[in-house]
Parts: sequence; C-alpha cells; structure tokens
Amino acid sequence: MSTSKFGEYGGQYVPEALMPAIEELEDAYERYVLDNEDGFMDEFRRRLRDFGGRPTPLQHAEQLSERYDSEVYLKREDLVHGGAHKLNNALGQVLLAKYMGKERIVAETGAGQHGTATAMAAAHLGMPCEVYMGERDINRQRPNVFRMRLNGTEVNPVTIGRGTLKEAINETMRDWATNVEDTHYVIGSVVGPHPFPRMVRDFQSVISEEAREQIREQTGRLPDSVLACAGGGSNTMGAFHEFTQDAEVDLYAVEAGGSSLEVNEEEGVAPNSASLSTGDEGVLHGARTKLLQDTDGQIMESHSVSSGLDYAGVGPELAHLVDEDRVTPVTVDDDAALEAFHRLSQDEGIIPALETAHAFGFAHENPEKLGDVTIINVSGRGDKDLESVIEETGKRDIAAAPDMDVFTGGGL
Amino acid sequence: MSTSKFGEYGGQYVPEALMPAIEELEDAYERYVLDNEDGFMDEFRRRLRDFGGRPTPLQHAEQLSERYDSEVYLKREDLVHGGAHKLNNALGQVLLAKYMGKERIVAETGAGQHGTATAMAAAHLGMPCEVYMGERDINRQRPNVFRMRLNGTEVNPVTIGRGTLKEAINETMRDWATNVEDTHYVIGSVVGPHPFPRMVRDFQSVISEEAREQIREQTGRLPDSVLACAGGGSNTMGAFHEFTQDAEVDLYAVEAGGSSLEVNEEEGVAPNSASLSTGDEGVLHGARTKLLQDTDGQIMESHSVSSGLDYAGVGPELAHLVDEDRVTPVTVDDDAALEAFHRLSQDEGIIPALETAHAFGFAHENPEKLGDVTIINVSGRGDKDLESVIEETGKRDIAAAPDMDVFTGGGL
Amino acid sequence: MSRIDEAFADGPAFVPYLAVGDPDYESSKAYVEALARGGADVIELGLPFSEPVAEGPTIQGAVTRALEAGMTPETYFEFVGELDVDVPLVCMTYYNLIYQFGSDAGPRPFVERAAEVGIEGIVVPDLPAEEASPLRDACDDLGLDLVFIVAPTTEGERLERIMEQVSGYVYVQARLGVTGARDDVSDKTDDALARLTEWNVPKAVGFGIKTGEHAERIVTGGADGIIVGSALVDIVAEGHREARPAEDVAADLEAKARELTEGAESGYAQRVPEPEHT
Amino acid sequence: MSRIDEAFADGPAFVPYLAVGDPDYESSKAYVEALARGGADVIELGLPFSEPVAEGPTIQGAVTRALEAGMTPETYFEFVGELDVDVPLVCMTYYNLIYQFGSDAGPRPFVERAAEVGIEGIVVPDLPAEEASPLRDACDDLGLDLVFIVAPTTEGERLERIMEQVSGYVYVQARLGVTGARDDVSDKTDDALARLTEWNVPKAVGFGIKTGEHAERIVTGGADGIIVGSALVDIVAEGHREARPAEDVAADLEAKARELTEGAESGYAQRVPEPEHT
Ligand SMILES: Cc1ncc(COP(=O)(O)O)c(C=O)c1O
Ligand SMILES: Cc1ncc(COP(=O)(O)O)c(C=O)c1O
Repeated sequence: MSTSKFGEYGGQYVPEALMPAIEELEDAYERYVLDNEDGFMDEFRRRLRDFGGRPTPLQHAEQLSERYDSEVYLKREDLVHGGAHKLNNALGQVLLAKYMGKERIVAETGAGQHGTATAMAAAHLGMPCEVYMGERDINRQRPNVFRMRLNGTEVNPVTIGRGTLKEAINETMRDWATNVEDTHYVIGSVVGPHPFPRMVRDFQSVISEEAREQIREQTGRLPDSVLACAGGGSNTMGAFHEFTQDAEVDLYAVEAGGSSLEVNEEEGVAPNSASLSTGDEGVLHGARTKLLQDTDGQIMESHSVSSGLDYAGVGPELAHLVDEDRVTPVTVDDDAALEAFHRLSQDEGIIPALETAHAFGFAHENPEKLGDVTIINVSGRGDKDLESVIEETGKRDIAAAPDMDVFTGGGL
Repeated sequence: MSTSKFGEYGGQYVPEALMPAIEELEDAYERYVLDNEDGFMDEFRRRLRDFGGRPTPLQHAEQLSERYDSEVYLKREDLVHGGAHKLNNALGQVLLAKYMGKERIVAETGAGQHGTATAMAAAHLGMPCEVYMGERDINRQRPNVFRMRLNGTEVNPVTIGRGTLKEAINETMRDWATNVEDTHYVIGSVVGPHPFPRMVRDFQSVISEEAREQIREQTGRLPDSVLACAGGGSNTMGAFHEFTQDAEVDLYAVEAGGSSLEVNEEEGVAPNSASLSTGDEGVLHGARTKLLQDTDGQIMESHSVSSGLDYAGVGPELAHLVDEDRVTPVTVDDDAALEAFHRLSQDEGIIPALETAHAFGFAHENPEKLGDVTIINVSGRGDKDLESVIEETGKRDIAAAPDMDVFTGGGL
Repeated sequence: MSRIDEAFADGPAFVPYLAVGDPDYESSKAYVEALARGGADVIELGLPFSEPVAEGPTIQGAVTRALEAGMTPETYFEFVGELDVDVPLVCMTYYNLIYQFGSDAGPRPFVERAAEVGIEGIVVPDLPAEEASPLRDACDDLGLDLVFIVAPTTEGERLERIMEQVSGYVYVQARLGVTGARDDVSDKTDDALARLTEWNVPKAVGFGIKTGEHAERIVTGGADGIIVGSALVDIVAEGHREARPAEDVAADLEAKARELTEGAESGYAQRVPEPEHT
Repeated sequence: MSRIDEAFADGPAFVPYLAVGDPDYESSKAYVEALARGGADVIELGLPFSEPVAEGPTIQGAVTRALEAGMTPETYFEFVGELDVDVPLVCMTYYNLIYQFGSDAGPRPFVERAAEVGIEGIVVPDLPAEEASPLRDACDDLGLDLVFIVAPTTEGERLERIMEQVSGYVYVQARLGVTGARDDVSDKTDDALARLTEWNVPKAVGFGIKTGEHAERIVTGGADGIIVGSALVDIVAEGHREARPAEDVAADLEAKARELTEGAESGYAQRVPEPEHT
C-alpha cells in the first residue's frame, strides 16, 4: 500500500463519510496510476498529448538570460490546453473517475484555472461537472467562470467567509460528503487527504520528466536551479519531482508574499500566502501540513494579488521537503509579482499568470541564486488576469507597466 | 524569381513609394525563406517549436466522430502560443524583418489575433511594434487590445469607416508608405501584394505539413476532406497547402455567411464576408482577387459575428484554387457559427474562436460531405470572444448554449 | 462504565448540540443550561473552528457568530468550567484545534485541559479511526470517551476498525452529507442501525432530526439516543436575528428539548421489547 | 505633343486636385471652374474610391463626402462632360474602379469613356509600372497620357522602368507617406528632381504643398509644376463644415489658386537661367 505520509505530513483527516471513497480512490490510484492497469496511464498520456498539447517546450529565454547573466529556460506549461499546468492533473483525475465508474465530478477552484481545466476535461470525457468557487474569486476571474459555463459545467458561488479558495474547498468537501457514492472530487493541487497529494504529484510530474530530459538535450547538463511558484504546490511538485534526487539542483518554491509577511492575529488575517515560509504545522483539508494559522489553530485568511496562490495551506510533500532542506521556500510580494508580470510580457512576449509571475519576481530579485543554468516553470498564461492586472497596476506605480491610455473607462 | 501571380490573381497593386520595399522583401523572401540563407528557416522552425509550441497535436474528436459518423480529427492550432495559427506567420515575418535589418514593425489586426501574435513575436525578438485596429474591433476584442499593450506594442485606433479590418489595413499601408525605409509591414493573412500571399502561405504551411504526416501516422491514410474557415485565408491555405496535390482530398473553405448572403448595393453593405462564394474579381490592398464590391467597383462593408472573418477580400491563391475547382467555397451564417461554438465547447471541451466555429458549423450542416476521415482546422481559441459570445448569444435563441445566469449584469 | 454510558443506560438518550459562544458567551451559557432543564442526557458542546467542513449552513452560521464574538479554545474551557449542568459533556471540534492546543505538539494538552474542566468525551468530525491513536491514547489515559462517527458508507472492515475504538457512544450519521435539520427522516437510519446490532456500545443517531416525531421514529427504529444540532441552532439563530431576549430564546430551547425528549421516550415505549443494554 | 505637355511648355504649371462631387455635384463643379479661373494649367479630378490608401485624412474626408453624396464613375464622367474649363483634365483614381468599369473586364472601357468626356490623362496611385501595361495600351490607343508617380524611394532600375512609360508629366512625390498639406517643404524634393534631370518629361512636384511660398521654393528648385490637393480640399472641407455659400468657397479657392500660381511664377523668375524644356 502507498504510504499516506511524507515524514510527519500528510495523512487522511476527513469526515468518516468520505473515508470509504478515499479508500476506493487509493485502490484505484494504485491499480490504474501506479500499475497502469487496463492501460490507464497509456490512455492518460495519449490524451495529454493529443488533447492537452504535450510535450510543452523548454524555451531558452534570450532577454532574461542576458538580464540575469544566467541561461534561463522556461518550461512552457502556459501552452497546455486551457492555459496552465492544471490540465495535467484534471485530465488524469477525470479519466480515473471514469475508470472507477463514477458519474459526476465536483471540483473547487481559486483562480478558476483548475475549474476550467476540470470543466474541459469533463466535457472531453463526457462527465457532468460542478465547480465551487468563492464569490470574490468569481469577480476576480470572470473569464474563467464563463469558460467553465461554456464547457457545460455548473459554477456554484460560495458566499461564506472571504469567498476564496479555502472556502471553495470546504464547500466542495461538503458536496462530496453528500454525493460520495457516484461522485469524484477532483482536487486541484497536491493537497487534501492521501492519496491526493501523491496522485496529483504523479500526474503533474510530467513537467519535470520532460524538463529534465529537455535541459539535458539542450545544454548537456542539469540545471543549477529550478523555480516554481507555490500555492497548493502542484506546479511546484510537478516541476521539482524528477529533480529531487539530483542533489546539485536547487529547488525554489516561490510563495506569495502578498502585501506583507506580518500577520494580524486580531483579525485572523495573514496578508500573504506564505505557508511554507512562515506557517507552522497543523491539519487542514484532510492533511497535516504547514499552515497559516493563529496560535489557537484557527486558519487565517490568506491574501495574494493572484487568486491561485491565495491559500492558507500547502501540499504536505512540499512541507516535508522544506523541513528536509531539499526545497527552499522564498517569497515575492504583490508589487514585485506585478512588476515581473509586466517585465516578462514585454521582454519575452509571454504574458504569464499572476501566480507564475511570482517565480519571475524571485529571479529578478535574486539573480545570483540562479546559477549558470536555471529552469523557471511558466505554470500558466495571464489571459485570466487581465482585469485584475489593469486594476492592480492602476493602484501602484509600476516601472515596467505600459501606459494604459487605451483603457480609459477602466476594466475590460 | 518567384512569380507574383496565381493564374489571373495576385500581383502588386501598391503605391510606388512601397514598391522598392516590396522588391526588397521579395528578394529577402527568396533568399531567406526559399533558400534558407543564413539558416533563416532553421531558426524560424526552432523558434516556432520552442516559443510557439509546435508541433500542435492532431486530435481525434470522439464526440464529433460519433455525431457525424465520420472520423473527425482536429488540428489544434488553438494551442499555438497566443491562441491561434497567427503566430506561425507573425513570427516568420518579424524574424525576416530582423534579418532584413528593419527596425520597426507595423501590423493591422481585425480580431486582434494577428495583432497579439505580432506583438508577442516583436517582444520576443526585441522589435518595436505598432498595430492598427478598427475602433469597432477594439470594442469587440478588448482582451486582445490589452494583451498587445502588455507586450509593449502601441495600438492605434482607426476611426474612419466602419472601423474594422479593411480600414485597419488601409491605415497600416499608409503608415508603411510613410516609414517604409526602416519599417516592415507584417501583414496578417495571405493577402496583399506579392510576395505576401506566397510568403504567408509558406509560413502557415507548417499546419498541413504536420497534419498530413499526423493523419497518416494515426489512420494510415489521407483524409477525405479538410475544413478550414476563411477570412483572408491564411489558416485556410496553411491547412490546405500540402494537400493540394492530393486530388482525392476535398478542401472546404468555410466563409462567414453573416446574417445573409444578399447584398445591399444601395448602402454598399454585404451582410456577410463570403468573398470566395459570392464576390467577383477586382483589386484590393495590393492584389487582384475575389472581392465584395458593388457594380462600380467600390468595396462593400462586410459583416460577420467574428471580427477575424470580417473582410471584403480574400487571398488570391484561394481565389485561383476556387476557379480551378480545387477548393470548394461554402458559407456558414452567424447563427450556425454561434451554435457550433457552443457545441464544440460542450462536446469536446475546446472553446474555439468564433472564426474557427464556422468550420464546425459546416461540418454540422453537411456531415455527408466529410467522408470517412476529415480534418478540421481549429485555427484559434475563443478566449478573445467571450464578451461577444455573451452578447450575441443573448440576442438569439441558441439551442446548444448554456444558461448564463451567473452573468446577470451582462458582459465580462 | 463512564457517566456517558450511564446516560444511555435507562431509556433513550437525548443528546443536543450547540456551538459554544453562539451568539455570545452569556446567552450561550443560558442556552446550554436550558437544554439540560429540557431533559438532555448528554450535551455536545461545539468548539468553533474556522473550517467546519462537516457542517451545513446552519451550524456554519453558529460557528461564525461564535468566532466573531471572540470564542477561543481557552475561553471555551472556561465556559465549560462555569456551566451549571449535571449531565455529561462531550466536546465536538476539529482536529487542528486539538492538535494546536498548548505548547506541546499533539493532542494531550487539549485532553488534559478538557478533563480539568469536566469534559467527559470528545468527538472529532475530521478524525477518522486511521489517524486517531494519539488522541485515543490521551483520552484513555485521562478517562475520556472518544466518540466516533459511523457514516452510511461505513461498512465491513472499516466499521469493525471504528467499533473497536469507539467508547461512550457511536454517532450514527443518518444520511450522507453535512449537518442540517430536515423535514424527513432518512431511510438509511434503519440500515445503519441494523449494521451495528452486533456491537454493544450505545447508538446515537444524528444528522437531520428536527421534531419530536422524528425522534420518536428513530428511537422506534432501535436507536439508543438521538443527536440534535441544527434544529436547536435554528432557534438560537432566529433569536439572534430578531434580537430577542436570551431568556425567551432559552425558554424556546427548553421547550424544544422537551419535545424531543418526549418524542424519544414515546418511541422507546412503542419498541418491541428487547433485551436492554447494560 | 499632348495638351498636357503644352501646359508645361511655357513656365511652371499649377496642377490643382479636387475630389469630384465633394461635397456635392453642383458645388464641386463651381470649385473646379474657380481653380481654372485662378490659373490652373492642368486639373487633376479625383474619382472617389472607397479605399483611398494613398491619401491622408484630408483627402479621405473629401472622398467620403463625395461618396456619401452619391458620386459614381458614371456620374463622374457626366460631371467632367459638363465642365466649362479650358485646361487639360487628368483623372486620378484607384485601379479597381478602372478595372470594373463597363461590362468587359480590363481597363479599356474606362479609358474609352474618359476620352469621350474629354479626359486627357490618367494617374493611378495604386498602379505601379509593373502592372500598368493593359492600361498603358488602352491610353496609347486612345491618345491619353498615363502619368506615373515617382517616390523618394524610387531609384535605379525602377526609376528607369517608370520613366520609360510615363507621359504627360511625372508626378514627383516630395516625401514619403500619404497626401496632406504640410507646413514645411520636404528636403527630399531637390534630391528627387536631381535624380530626374536626365529625362525630358515635365516634373510636377506634389505631396504637402500648401502656400505660395512653398510653390515658389519648389519651382526655384527646378520643378516644372506643382501639384496641390489637400490645401485646396481643406478650403472645401471648411466651407462644408461651416455651411458657407458655394460662391464664397469658390472665391477662396480661386484666390488660393492665384496665390499658388503666383508663387510658382515667382520661383520660376528666380531660377538661374537654364535651357528651357521642349
Ligand atoms: C497558473 C497557475 N499557477 C500556479 C497556481 C498555483 O497552484 P499550484 O501551487 O497548485 O501549482 C495556479 C492555481 O490556480 C495557477 O492557476
Ligand atoms: C482564430 C482565427 N481564425 C481565422 C482567422 C481568419 O484569418 P485567416 O482566414 O487569414 O486564417 C482569424 C483572424 O483573425 C483568427 O483569429
């Protein structure tokens, strides 16, 4: 049996009603994913290629390489169908749900990227799908809401709390607990109870499988560093996994520093989403991991300019790798992320997701950490963020931002 | 010397001020593109792969295949960086401009896809860029305008006329005529004076090069038909070119039928963009081709729900292939295109561009024409069209459309 | 035999739930005491957690009100210590609050403090049997019962694993989903009870019970107790919404408790006589 | 020697341009006649085309007004036929209108009809020498001059190819870009004229000339004529915008024509004597 823990982290802290489904999933994970029963993994890889557009390129970034005096390579997950790495996992899980005979899919979404990926995968495989999304996020990422609807998915607004990812996960767990018999919950990151963190990582590892081979082909060596943003940590683990055994490769998990790393215990608000960097151990959404919590153990409201990083928890495996000193957690704040968003758009002709922009913010602030060869994971594209970027750029004085005159009258 | 004509069509009908630049371009086209001088084509192909994300998959579409009782394969140009086939050409031309020592790029855009593709290519290659776009199109495709600005491109609104593609081309030609010495005009389709139609086709032919090989790998045979939408006709020629010698492959160019194929001579308005199907010979934007014009030769205002097809002309090579009976021109109207947009989004989890949706509309209305194996070119993704689709769907009773309750309060 | 076991010994037990501190400290105390007066045999006292994943909208609302009014684990324990009731108290909360309490890692400090203020049992909706041993050990050492939930989906080996660990009573979840009062009684209740006959531990059924009539039906079906939360929280919420005096709300809660107690007793009276539990 | 050649024979030619039908048929006629009175030696009469790619905003405006007022090729020819002026007329239009005219394909029907109403030359901004032979042939057959434009970028072989085909006069484009009145005279004018000295055909400079002073400078520099469009269309546009009586606008046009004619003549007088053109 696959172990449910990563060191002290992980486990299965869920309502009893879900445990049978989780056991069933564990069994399916082992048979189909680990043992390729009925050719599951072959079908998954074929669909990831034909429907998803894999492999994605590893692109040498000329302007950034010059800027940082390091050979910068971009792993282009923004080119995956739907615009982010999220499809790697969503397609895997929806297909697995089909193999398991499930008849309905539910999912949570923050930035809407996991929701759109799940909606696409569900339409592709003919599965009915409902997605829970915080009301605040619905307003921050309207194009993604519309895309889900177009794919035939129901979008259920979650109005409780601050209306972001944490609440959406709560609500999806409640749906799952109600409809567990015929429903699979497609969780969107390497979080949740075992076997999710391990399974999602396995689906996402295609990123580092490809990148490791590509960098050796292109440079004849391994990189000195790999950078990925970290919300729940699925693009992160996906980009790191195959490199974890390569001790010479530094792995940087770039978290959202938000507006500040200080917390407001009184209000229960952390104006950041830096759970690896500043959080401590606790239990949330089915797993023991590093969390943003107050001293009592109440979960804090996190914050980030990017919805997809705006989460108080993080994958248990990452928490473990940080404790083991294998992964270095670092933070980039909202301002620097926006700046990096504009810089990449102009320098390289790639408009990144705001989540992704954090990884580039770190490269910009710490070029000396990159080494001679670095890989930055472009976890997604920024089309979903245009409205937020107009608004957030307008509030700040961002050197790299273009003049936005064409947009008198605001919003899109 | 490459010939400037396709049968009677083509040629070089431009102001004298541009002729030296066009001769220079012709020379550069022959040396770099046709003869791969200085390894131009190698660099182009490498960048198309690493930056652009090629090759794109040829995906078997399971739900459509069942629906139409034909093996339907989708050529996934929507997965190209930027979301459409347009980058194939834009990257080629911006790179060529660099090889030619030009220092500035101008381009026109309709749907904004060619503009964003050019803006991305220009940022990627470090070239200053200005894009002309009709004011009406700016309003129909705001996300694309914003993307261009983010890539550092200037967007110049064109207010004359109806403010669509035709006027944007006029205005870009005027800019080019003014700044011809250091500027290259990256035209967005297989239109304009020689060598543009031939050169743009060559850059886009990668679509059918890949598709022809992929279909043979996947089915062991050639398709019975290839379908592509046709505005200027660049995705069309790109998808057809390598099949033109295969007499057994039917080639369907699907034009925008708009609201009607009837024209209003009085008003000078054709409520469609079906120049291949209903237009006749004339000279526009540098080439002799099929046009929507009144009996005097004044160009009509065209119309389509999709900005990218909304053009009164078409590539001269397509006009020639239609006269030769090698390509069959057909039309799909606004309603059927919207219906097809929703159908593909729900059936296959792919949200197509409204332009692309026309090709699917034809398949739906004429499944018997597809033969046993068909390739439909998915020229682009629909993210840019979300606003238009909400609005246009709201005006109609579209069976395939989802309920749009989440969007009370209108637009995005 | 624990005091909780005893509460189930003579006739059906009525086990009400309230979120502590909803809508404020003092009212909440009055409400708990009213439930005791209304006939409660055991009281489940909810310690509010920010992520109540197992709760429906009613109890989510209670938790939010209590947290906004400043409820914390330490305040909760003070509250329990001050309570003037003579029935066994069970703490219901989520694992993170148990895990974080005190300076040492692990659940022991929480259980120690709970024992100190007179808590006699604990139930943790997000702690399945698989992850329970540290808490189980602490409860055993300190003489607390550890209640587990059995869901409609719990069968076979899983059921056995839980039933080996449970003490006090087993919380029989009457239907899938989250907490919340319902207008009907779940069909699954009887099945669930049937699966449990071979075990001797008292079976308290919860999830959806709203009226005396529901209570009656469920006890008739063989339950040893009924757990009622949302139907009571609804009364608290309405009182809060309408800014009614706490005494009036308390009186309503007492009346509701009585209705449910009586319903349960009436159900018990109708039962085909069977060997009583020890 | 055509009548157009003759117009350049004695002293510098003033060649004004107006879009026919701007802002309406009758006013437009009055305006053209006013230019003749003001000293025009040749008049370029624009036949409005929907896609005036070589024009700047001023002439685009004129074209739009004329089209909206109903101008068509056939109306244009009627207009020309009715004109009461005694200077050679040159039709300026885009190739598609020439190509589409009449029932036969090709430019011949257009040229025949133009000849019939008294047009003596044609200039087509989007028809480079490479594509001109069918029109060239028709013009030759019917005795019309075919004027070509030489741009600042036209050099070497291209220049020779054009100069071999041109007749009437060569239109020397003074600067890159599109039509439009400017406040300065382009530096490139002298270079352009210098490149053309070896050919005997009259050289008329256009693009940007606005004042008598500009005209003077350009003729001093060696031009055989000046072509002025936008500066005149500006007067028409302003009259239209302010709804002034057509006679007043016509008077202004006549005055402007006179200013430009005089400027040109004064420039000619200042020229270092050189062998006159034949
Ligand atoms: C583009 C992109 N990158 C990163 C993330 C963060 O998620 P994770 O840390 O699981 O990769 C998201 C989440 O929505 C995302 O959309
Ligand atoms: C996605 C897409 N498809 C098709 C077209 C039509 O252009 P063409 O006919 O040149 O392929 C456009 C033009 O913008 C487009 O954006």
